[in-house]
Amino acid sequence: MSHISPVLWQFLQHWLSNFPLWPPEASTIAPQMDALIFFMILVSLIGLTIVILFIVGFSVLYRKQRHPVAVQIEGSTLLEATWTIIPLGLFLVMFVWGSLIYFRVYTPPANAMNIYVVGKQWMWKAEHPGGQHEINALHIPVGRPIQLTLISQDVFHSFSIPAFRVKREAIPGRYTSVWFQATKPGTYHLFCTQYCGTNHSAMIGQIVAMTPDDYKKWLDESNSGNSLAQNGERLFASLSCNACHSGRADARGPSLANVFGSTLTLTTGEKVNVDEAYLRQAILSPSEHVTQGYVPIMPTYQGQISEDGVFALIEYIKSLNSNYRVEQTLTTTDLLPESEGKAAPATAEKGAVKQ
Amino acid sequence: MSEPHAHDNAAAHGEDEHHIVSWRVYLAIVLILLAATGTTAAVSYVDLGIFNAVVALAIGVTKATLVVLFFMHVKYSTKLTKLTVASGIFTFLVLIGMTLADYITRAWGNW
Amino acid sequence: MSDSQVIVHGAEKAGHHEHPSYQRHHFETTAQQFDATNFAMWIFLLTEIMFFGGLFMAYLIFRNWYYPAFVEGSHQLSMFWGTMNTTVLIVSSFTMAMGVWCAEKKLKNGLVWSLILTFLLGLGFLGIKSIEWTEKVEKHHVPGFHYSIQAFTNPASDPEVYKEYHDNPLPPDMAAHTQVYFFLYFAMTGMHALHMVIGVGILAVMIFLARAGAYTNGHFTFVENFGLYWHFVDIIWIFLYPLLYLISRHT
Amino acid sequence: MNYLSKEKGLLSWLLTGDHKRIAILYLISITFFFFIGGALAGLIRLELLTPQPDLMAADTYNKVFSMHGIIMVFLFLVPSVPATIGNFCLPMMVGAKDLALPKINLLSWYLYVAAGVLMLYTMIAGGVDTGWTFTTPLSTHYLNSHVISAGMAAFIAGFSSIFTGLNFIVTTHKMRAPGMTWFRLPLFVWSHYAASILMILGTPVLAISLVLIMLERVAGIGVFDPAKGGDPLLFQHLFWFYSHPAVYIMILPGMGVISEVVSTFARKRVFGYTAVAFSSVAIAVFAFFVWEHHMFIMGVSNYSTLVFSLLTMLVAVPSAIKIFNWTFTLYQGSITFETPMLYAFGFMGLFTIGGLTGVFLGTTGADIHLTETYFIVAHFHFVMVGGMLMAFLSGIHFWWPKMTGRMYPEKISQLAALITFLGFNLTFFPQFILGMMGMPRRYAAYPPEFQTLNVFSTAGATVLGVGYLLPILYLTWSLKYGEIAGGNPWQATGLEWQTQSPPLTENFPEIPIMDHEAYDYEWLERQREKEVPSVG
Ligand code: HEA
Ligand code: HEA
Ligand code: HEC
Ligand code: CUA
Ligand SMILES: [Cu+2]
Repeated sequence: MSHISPVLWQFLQHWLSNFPLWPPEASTIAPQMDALIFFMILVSLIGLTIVILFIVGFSVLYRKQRHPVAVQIEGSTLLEATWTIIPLGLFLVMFVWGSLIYFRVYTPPANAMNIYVVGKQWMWKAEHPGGQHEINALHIPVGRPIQLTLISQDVFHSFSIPAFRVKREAIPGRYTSVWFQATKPGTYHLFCTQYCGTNHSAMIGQIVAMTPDDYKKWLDESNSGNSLAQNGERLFASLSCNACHSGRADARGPSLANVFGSTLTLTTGEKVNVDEAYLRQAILSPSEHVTQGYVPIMPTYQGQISEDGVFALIEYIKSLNSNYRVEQTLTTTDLLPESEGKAAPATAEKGAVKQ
Repeated sequence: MSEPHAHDNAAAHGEDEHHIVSWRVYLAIVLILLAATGTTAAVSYVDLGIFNAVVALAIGVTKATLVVLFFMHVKYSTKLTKLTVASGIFTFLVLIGMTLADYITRAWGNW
Repeated sequence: MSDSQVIVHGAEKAGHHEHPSYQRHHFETTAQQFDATNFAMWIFLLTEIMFFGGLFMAYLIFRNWYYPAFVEGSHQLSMFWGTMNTTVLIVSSFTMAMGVWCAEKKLKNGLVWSLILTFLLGLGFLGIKSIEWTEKVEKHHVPGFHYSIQAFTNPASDPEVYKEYHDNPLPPDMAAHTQVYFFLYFAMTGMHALHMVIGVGILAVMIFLARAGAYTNGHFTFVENFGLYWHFVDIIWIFLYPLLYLISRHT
Repeated sequence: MNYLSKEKGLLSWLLTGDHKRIAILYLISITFFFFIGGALAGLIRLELLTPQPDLMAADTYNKVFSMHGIIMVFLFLVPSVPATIGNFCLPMMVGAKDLALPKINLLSWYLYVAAGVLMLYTMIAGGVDTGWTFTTPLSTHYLNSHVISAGMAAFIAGFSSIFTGLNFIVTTHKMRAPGMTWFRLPLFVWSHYAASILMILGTPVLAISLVLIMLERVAGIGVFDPAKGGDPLLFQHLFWFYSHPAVYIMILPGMGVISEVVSTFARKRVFGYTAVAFSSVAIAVFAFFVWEHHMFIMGVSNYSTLVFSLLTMLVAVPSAIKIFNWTFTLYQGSITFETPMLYAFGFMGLFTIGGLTGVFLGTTGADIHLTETYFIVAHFHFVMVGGMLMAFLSGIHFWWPKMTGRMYPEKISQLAALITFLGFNLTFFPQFILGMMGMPRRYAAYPPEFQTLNVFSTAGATVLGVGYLLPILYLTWSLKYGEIAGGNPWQATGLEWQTQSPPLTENFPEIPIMDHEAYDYEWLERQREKEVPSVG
């Protein structure tokens, strides 16, 4: 009892003041989503009312006292057709409408600003292109489409922002993405909505939508000194990627300048678009798709780079429009600390035995 | 059928009046099966590209069909048995086909 | 609510005519009994199709993803023993079919001998399977237990296989995926072998019962249904053989 | 002399082949597990009374809801109607002496018991926290709880349900009495037939995916773990290939009960018999084509969601057809409102809500917002508890006189039905709103603004618990003190009612001939006029 009564007290206190029934609408997609949901609620209410009216009506009209002898009726094809076709039609409307929204949520516009998000047990880590990173929080400007590129380092997680009506699962081993455009500055819930183990319910955070000015201020304050691409560049050097991808004519690996967004032909003859997902694959399991004209000598970096590191590398490769930077790095490699510069990829046997 | 009898074809296909397949059929089938095994093993040494898998599976399906039809007597069984076999294969194909619908179309477009 | 009248119209008068001793009480005729149990066996085989179906699904996905690993994994299997086993199993299916035939014809000795042959062939299959598995254990190709990818990153280290296929070395990350191949190999052949073990066990009992004349009195349902099971297990192997053994054997 | 009194002693029960006795064994065991699952639900609701995880740590909470889900689904709801009422009535309804394979039937119960014991062991040994969906790679590589024994329990329970389904299919095909054509079968048999198809074709796929999970845990390799080259979505595909059809395994038998009950208490043939029969089969067929709607946001191909979403819309239609047909069965009927009928009304209303919210989730766009929130929790409790559990209670009351020969007390049972209905709505309706607000499921702690609705929900669960305890009490009471029921207390038309209560061991004194259509109340009248004088 002693446990219950403060609860009751608390409850009464919050009874009227703190009792929201609908989440805030804070993104461009939210009103569209709500329109669909309202439509479905309306249809459901009408359908439910019809069913209940019939049940209650018939129960009153044909209760035994009033209607002692039942009239046997076989059925009615007309009625049967009615209640097949009308619900089907309504469901199909929902299907089309829903699919339109679905594709809208999962097709980012070309001009979206990309933020990388890594989920791991039990936190969210966001990497802004400028090198700012944050944990269990995401600062974004309103009025600008933001694309999230998500990945998980261990199990399934799900990045959910109810106020924006968007959600996307962060799955291990593969990038997923979602986009949104916030409309109202404010602080909103961020939930992990896919059960991911013990502290699943603690894997929550805040989405802080800010005016563009505030956002700029925030960016400057949280600057860590290096942009994501610069971090990638350091990694590129310290993992000796530039040993092969030097961009020089005698290099063992292909030049990576402008490779992002291009179309490559593989040794199998297949053509692939180079996007973030492809770059990740190329780094972590290079032998699964070998570019035409090259042999699969690139070692795997699986287990040696964290997902954040991969993001940095990708951002770096995306930023390469010439090999000038690579060659610069090449000449400065000697300046890097001894241990880092020599970090040669471990032999694969070791990696396999570990499993 | 003024007096409908409910046991599906029970009278016609009971143990009493069972269709007995001649042993010669069995012998013929087993010889075909062995020959097919030899063929499929031999073909795997020839480079047919993607058709290696196709041929191997085609031979496998043929062999399985023969076993089902003759060793398992489906050729001589009731419609119900045939339907049962068909529904098993159908559901298996649903599992494969609908799952592949996801895997194959993942590469479409760039998400 | 106390009217307990019983409104039932008899199909046949109670007491019935004589039934053979093997007819279960709740069936009206032996034909019905045969039909029902036979149909039940088929339904059971349906569940088996779906059971193995899941494994085939997994196989299909990974074979497409890690084709080179599957090729070299497959090269590690012995063509000789694989083909041998296929032959053994097909012949055992034949002897089983003959067993059913003998039961139908009420040929007791024929039945007993067919069952014994089937039994021996089944044991033979399992024997060969265990030879193959032992080899995998020795070569450290059992996933999860001291797995070694040496034979794939450096095929020449396994001269016997290398002599035949001259495989190119796999890059280490692809070589690691041979584990997936061998996992599926063990899962599929293991599940199959489990079915064989059950089958062989039942056969052993059947041989004794057959010698006592249990199936040659006109009631051969059990033999027939067991035959269905045995043939089904054979069919699974008919697919396992090309899928696991025959991946790109040409050099 | 009847099936209960024919033989005495525990052994005569444990070795019985009689479908009616096995049904009773099942009834006792699933009730036991329902109350364990219910107690766990009570713990869930208590914990969620406050936003902080103060009653139990997150870890414990995860175990509690996982075991609640696993027990309720695999050990209660899947076998609930089919293994008890179905086992009891189906052979009688088709006019057979027993199911086709009595030994397999008994084996099915023993497998169920083995699964139950293993599950209890899992609980005592420390529990499992995978959620009932066993999501990989969480379940295979990241948890230290008793995943293997829980998986094994679900695996074995699966085989128990396969054997039940197998028996029903064979019995329906091969054991029908003379004159019992397919379209004279009660709709109860049709819906069990449809559910059985799902059991035999779906469950093996669950079995193999559980086997792979166990192997993966033992050997530490990955077909499902991407870090080791596996594919976690493959597991999702295999699991939901079973578990979507499984939700229809969990509702179709209940729909069969509703058909019987509504027809009996409206004293009318079910409106559109063939439409209802075929919609059961249609549900069974379409059920295999929609599983991906559980994976819409999991990174499956966007194009494939179109196919699966469309098919989800199609599979919803047959359910709508059924609801309307039951409604119109009332039209021109002569309706009475005994307890089974009250539960049936509850079913119709609540299942409609649950089903329609299912359509929300099947709509890809709305699913983005609603998935993995309390909206889903509300959806599936509306269909499973508001739907199937109501149908189960309806059926138990309806066939109680047949099973035991005694009537239950009518007034108090009507009260219980009412309490259940109100408690149910109070428990689960607020969860729709919570879900709309975005409250994630499987959360031990939640933001404070969700508390009010959660308190409602917990309060409702308490009422609901009372609603479920009452039947246990008065039904047990009625075993001894209930009024003697007689053969056909409801004046229903099914063959099972045309024999004594409780029935003989072989059901009928002689095999019946079906010489009239199903739900032929005029035939029943004629029989009464003919036979009443002759029965003292
Ligand atoms: C008994 C169990 C049961 C039943 C019958 C159903 C029935 C349905 N379910 Fe449900 N479902 C579950 C149990 C069940 N479900 C469970 C347990 C989960 C969660 C699993 C987990 O993740 O843990 C789930 C989850 C679930 C999801 C996944 C959500 C997600 O993870 O994102 C979806 C998505 O499509 C869905 C859809 C449906 C649909 C369309 C139906 C349809 O069959 C419903 C059809 C019925 C009707 C449509 C009602 C009748 C209609 C009328 C009377 C017409 C009214 C009139 C007009 C429209 C005019 N369900
Ligand atoms: C058949 C299926 C079934 C049934 C009947 C129920 C019944 C109930 N369920 Fe359950 N539930 C599921 C299937 C079911 N549930 C599933 C599959 C999940 C998902 C699990 C997962 O996420 O993996 C779930 C999850 C789930 C959650 C979400 C947990 C979360 O996501 O964090 C909640 C929360 O409210 C809940 C509540 C309830 C309640 C209040 C009842 C009530 O209806 C129960 C009422 C019954 C009682 C209260 C028992 C009465 C008796 C007593 C109280 C006596 C005491 C007992 C003893 C002394 C032994 N359930
Ligand atoms: C031993 C030499 C070597 C090293 C070291 C190396 N690569 Fe490569 N890389 C290659 C070769 C050869 C290819 C082309 C064949 C292929 O696709 O596997 C390649 C391909 C790629 C590609 C695919 C693009 C294309 O044009 O094919 C990317 C991206 C890439 N490497 C990035 C990296 C990164 C990042 C690193 C360091 C972390 C790295 N590489 C280290 C040799 C190397
Ligand atoms: Cu991460 Cu839940
Ligand atoms: Cu579903």
